[in-house]
Amino acid sequence: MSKLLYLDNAATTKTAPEVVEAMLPYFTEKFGNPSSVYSFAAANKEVINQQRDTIAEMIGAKTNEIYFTGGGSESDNWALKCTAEAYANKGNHIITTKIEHHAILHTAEYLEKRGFEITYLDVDEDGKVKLDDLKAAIRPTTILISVMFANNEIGTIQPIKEIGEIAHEHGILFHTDAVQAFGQLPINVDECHIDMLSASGHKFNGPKGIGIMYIRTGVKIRSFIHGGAQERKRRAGTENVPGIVGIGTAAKRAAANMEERTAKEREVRDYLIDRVLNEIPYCRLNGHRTDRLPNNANFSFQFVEGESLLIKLDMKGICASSGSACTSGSLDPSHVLLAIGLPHEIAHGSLRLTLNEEIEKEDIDYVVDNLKEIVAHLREMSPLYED
Amino acid sequence: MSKLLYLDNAATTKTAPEVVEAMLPYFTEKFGNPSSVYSFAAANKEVINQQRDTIAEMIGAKTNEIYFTGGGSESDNWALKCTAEAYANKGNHIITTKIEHHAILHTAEYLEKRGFEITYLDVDEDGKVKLDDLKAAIRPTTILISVMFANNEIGTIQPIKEIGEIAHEHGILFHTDAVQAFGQLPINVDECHIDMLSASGHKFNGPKGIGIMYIRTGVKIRSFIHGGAQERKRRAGTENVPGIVGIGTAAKRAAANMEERTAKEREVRDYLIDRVLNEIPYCRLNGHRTDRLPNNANFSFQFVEGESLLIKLDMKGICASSGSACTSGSLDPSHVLLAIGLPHEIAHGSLRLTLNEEIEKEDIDYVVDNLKEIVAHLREMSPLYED
Amino acid sequence: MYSEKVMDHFEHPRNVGEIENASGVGTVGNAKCGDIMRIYLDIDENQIIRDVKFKTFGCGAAVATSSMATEMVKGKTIQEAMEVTNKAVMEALDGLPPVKVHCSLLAEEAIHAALWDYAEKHDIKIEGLEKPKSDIHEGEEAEEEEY
Amino acid sequence: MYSEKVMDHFEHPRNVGEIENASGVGTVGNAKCGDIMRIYLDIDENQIIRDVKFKTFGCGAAVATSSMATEMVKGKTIQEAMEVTNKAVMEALDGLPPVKVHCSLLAEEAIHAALWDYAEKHDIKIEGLEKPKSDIHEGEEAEEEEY
Ligand SMILES: Cc1ncc(COP(=O)(O)O)c(C=O)c1O
Ligand SMILES: Cc1ncc(COP(=O)(O)O)c(C=O)c1O
Ligand code: FES
Ligand code: FES
Repeated sequence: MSKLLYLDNAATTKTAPEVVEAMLPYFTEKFGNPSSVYSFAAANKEVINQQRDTIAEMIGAKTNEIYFTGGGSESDNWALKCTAEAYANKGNHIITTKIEHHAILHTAEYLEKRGFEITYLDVDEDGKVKLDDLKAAIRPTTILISVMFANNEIGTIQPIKEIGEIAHEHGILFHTDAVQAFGQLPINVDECHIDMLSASGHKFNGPKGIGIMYIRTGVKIRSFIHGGAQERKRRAGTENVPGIVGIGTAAKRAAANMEERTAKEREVRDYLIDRVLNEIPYCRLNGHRTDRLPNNANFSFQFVEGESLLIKLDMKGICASSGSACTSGSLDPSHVLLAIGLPHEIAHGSLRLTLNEEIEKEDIDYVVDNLKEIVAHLREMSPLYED
Repeated sequence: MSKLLYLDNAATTKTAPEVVEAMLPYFTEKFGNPSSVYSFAAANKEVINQQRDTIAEMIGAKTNEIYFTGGGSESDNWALKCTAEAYANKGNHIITTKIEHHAILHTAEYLEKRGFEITYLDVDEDGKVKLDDLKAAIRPTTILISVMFANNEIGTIQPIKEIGEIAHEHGILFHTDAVQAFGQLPINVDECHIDMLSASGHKFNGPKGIGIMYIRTGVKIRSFIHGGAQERKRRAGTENVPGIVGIGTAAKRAAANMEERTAKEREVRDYLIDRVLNEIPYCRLNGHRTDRLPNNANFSFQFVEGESLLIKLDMKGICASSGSACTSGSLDPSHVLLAIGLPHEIAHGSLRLTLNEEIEKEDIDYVVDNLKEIVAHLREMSPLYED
Repeated sequence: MYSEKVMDHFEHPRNVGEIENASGVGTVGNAKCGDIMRIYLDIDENQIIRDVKFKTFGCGAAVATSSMATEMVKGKTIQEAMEVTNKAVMEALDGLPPVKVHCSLLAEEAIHAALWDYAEKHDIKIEGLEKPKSDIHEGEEAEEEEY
Repeated sequence: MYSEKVMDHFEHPRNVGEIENASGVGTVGNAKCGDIMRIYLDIDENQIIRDVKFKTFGCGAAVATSSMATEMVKGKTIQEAMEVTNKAVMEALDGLPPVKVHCSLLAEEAIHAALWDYAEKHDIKIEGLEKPKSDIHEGEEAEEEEY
């Protein structure tokens, strides 16, 4: 296949060449264990803290409030399970939403089996949490509110500041899964009263297998992974120095060009959205029209099944994803699309296109032209479609 | 510093250049998320399974019994916590040893706080588990025996096969922390009746931040990290493709030259041990003389404190480690050295030198010559030493 | 994830379409994934399947198995068509990923449903054919839950 | 992890050794880490510390603080020596890592213990000096447990 248009940057991103460049010396030269006494390795401790600095600064946190984990899922598990554990004497109720990533939802379900009570908030048709619902859900036993910063499927950005304020007023801890938002949107943990935050390197041109956890000073959660004294005794395991250098370098890079990058993405995204909505019938945009991730477009095409659509796009060199996630081991239609009120068979025909800064309008033209044909072709094959 | 002799390969190893080479394409070219439908990324699923194959073959396991984690500590946490959880209805007793890595010990302590009963077996003066003690410790409620394959400090190899047989006869699950043994010693999970096994990439010239967990078919433990459907729904999180390729390549490499590599290491190690014991007074070798990791030597020098020794060695370009671990956040002397019966102040003066295949006898001469001087110098400064 | 044969049938599906005044039509839905398939049969007086068409709202495996299944029953007698099981179709396609085994059931069941429709219309009984369920639930499948 | 000054004093420790017939000798052990330090003082009739020597079984920070502390009390009066706190020594060394703060207490306490020994031998009272404990336990320290 000659052409390759990668439009699945919400699934993962290319590690930026300068990020790889920055990581390389830490594999074969400065490979020492940062906990060592000898200077060759101990210098890596300093290097790690520099990355912590970069990340702390980006979100208005203090250096020692940043911890490195093995990814976004680990951060999410840590936040939920260890808060539940540490604050169990205060209460057993946790509030989250129906549209969280599975790293939150399945962890919450796990906690339910262990005696915790979870409220899964509904969202409106744009995918936003309703603040009144949130307030009404709060109980004296509520110990944690966990609401994602922005949704990975439909891109909707939550009213995080308002949610943080409500949590703060009630003295409830507030965690946000910012895996999709980090590096794409400005985040300030103080302004938004965020107590814990998850992020994942590979979503912003950093490496896979490395994540971030912000924990506000004073939050008393303990280790999720027990063992050595790394990460101020809160996350055991020999530090993944190349990974940490990679995520730090990627964070710095994302922060540096955030404004211009996302401005361009927004423009190209809006061009994509307009063309698709204008030119393909029986089609809708999922997620909020403006309060959405700069690089996210998510459509539903009636009478069309998602996987078939993806394979056809793949044949044209277009990498995209669907809410149906047939192949990732689950056949259920996206819980997010169902939560915003889509019927089963429409949720099935959804398409997520997530851009990066390199995608131009000409690329979008190529995508839309092909998409039109493919959708028409699949509809012809569909027993649901009567033209 | 011109000379650099890295003799701390038990702490971490250099990532082999060919391992980095193998990883590189997966950062910037084949960076796709393996769960994706499009061919560009879906091919990575196959790549991951090839690594699983390599590792499975090395330890006599089946491909789908191999899982990838974020490191040795995560594997250890998973094995203990999730076995405890899954088999709690069978019993609440776990047997381990006093000389495990903290990733096991601190996890066991955590479980103790949550109602599990843990027996920490003593070891003999060589650091070996006494099989009679093990048998005597077994209760009707014992659900797990976790004994490390080989010790990270003193290098002693445990009678794993005999322990496995005992576990098997009693219908008790057997986990072994093989983080130090994997790639250094032949391992066969069937012969040794191993049900679960932990390993960590960076200990055998693979990358940091990636680990292995072997789980025998039929062992019913669930996810430690909940979320997406990766790793047959048992370990969530976007697969760390470069890390997995790295650990697979490193495993293949370690398996390929294991015999000749360890034969050379053993010879050089024995040369080191002989010279030190012969030429430095008030000195002892810790760990079993022959049943020890091929690259491990561990000495105690009376009247000498470990950190000072390490800094002096560092000044000569020699990277080594001590049991005292002053700098890794804990000031206690090594629990392993105390467990083999060393008094506090002698445990304090221990030195671990762990070789790799590149270390030659001339290097050892340089080390021993310097060591003699340094030990003499520190003893002169010591209030405990009356010459 | 799919074999070359599957991809070929997905890319160039055989027998897509409808048959007007078909001898039998069957529509089934898969409760597992929500996908839907409809089969049209044109059966002559010798009970030979002269023509067959399908429409499918479903994944790649569903499209490919529809295509292959229709190829396999075309020109066959009803009794021969009854032997075109989902297993046979999968084999003809060089296999399917475990998570996609259920998709191949759609094709089998859709053919059965169309045959049932034909039998009812002509008031005959086809040996081995049971009344189709509108939704397919299947028992065992290579679920990865059993470790 | 250590400042250049610490490394300098560790590499070239000043005043290592013993003083025969010292005016005062103090030995203290650190309960936290098991390390031990001994200070020898030679004090003249004007209560001026004419000479000072030390021996230390301890980490890099312990050696460096011993060295620096002995430098700081040498030539001083007893009262001046009393002002050489572990804080002052740490500052003179351009700081210590948090986990090493306790090491600097060894030096302070060893000097106090030697002064106490001197005071007992000469039957005098030194203002502000308390009977030394043989083991130092300290209260607050930059423990990383408080997040
Ligand atoms: C025996 C043993 N177990 C577990 C670990 C933990 O592995 P990691 O630091 O890669 O998480 C180590 C090394 O640190 C080890 O030596
Ligand atoms: C919103 C959100 N949370 C959590 C995760 C999990 O991150 P990771 O796969 O890096 O563990 C993802 C991505 O997969 C995500 O999009
Ligand atoms: S997933 Fe529905 S038919 Fe294949
Ligand atoms: S660690 Fe013991 S004196 Fe520093």
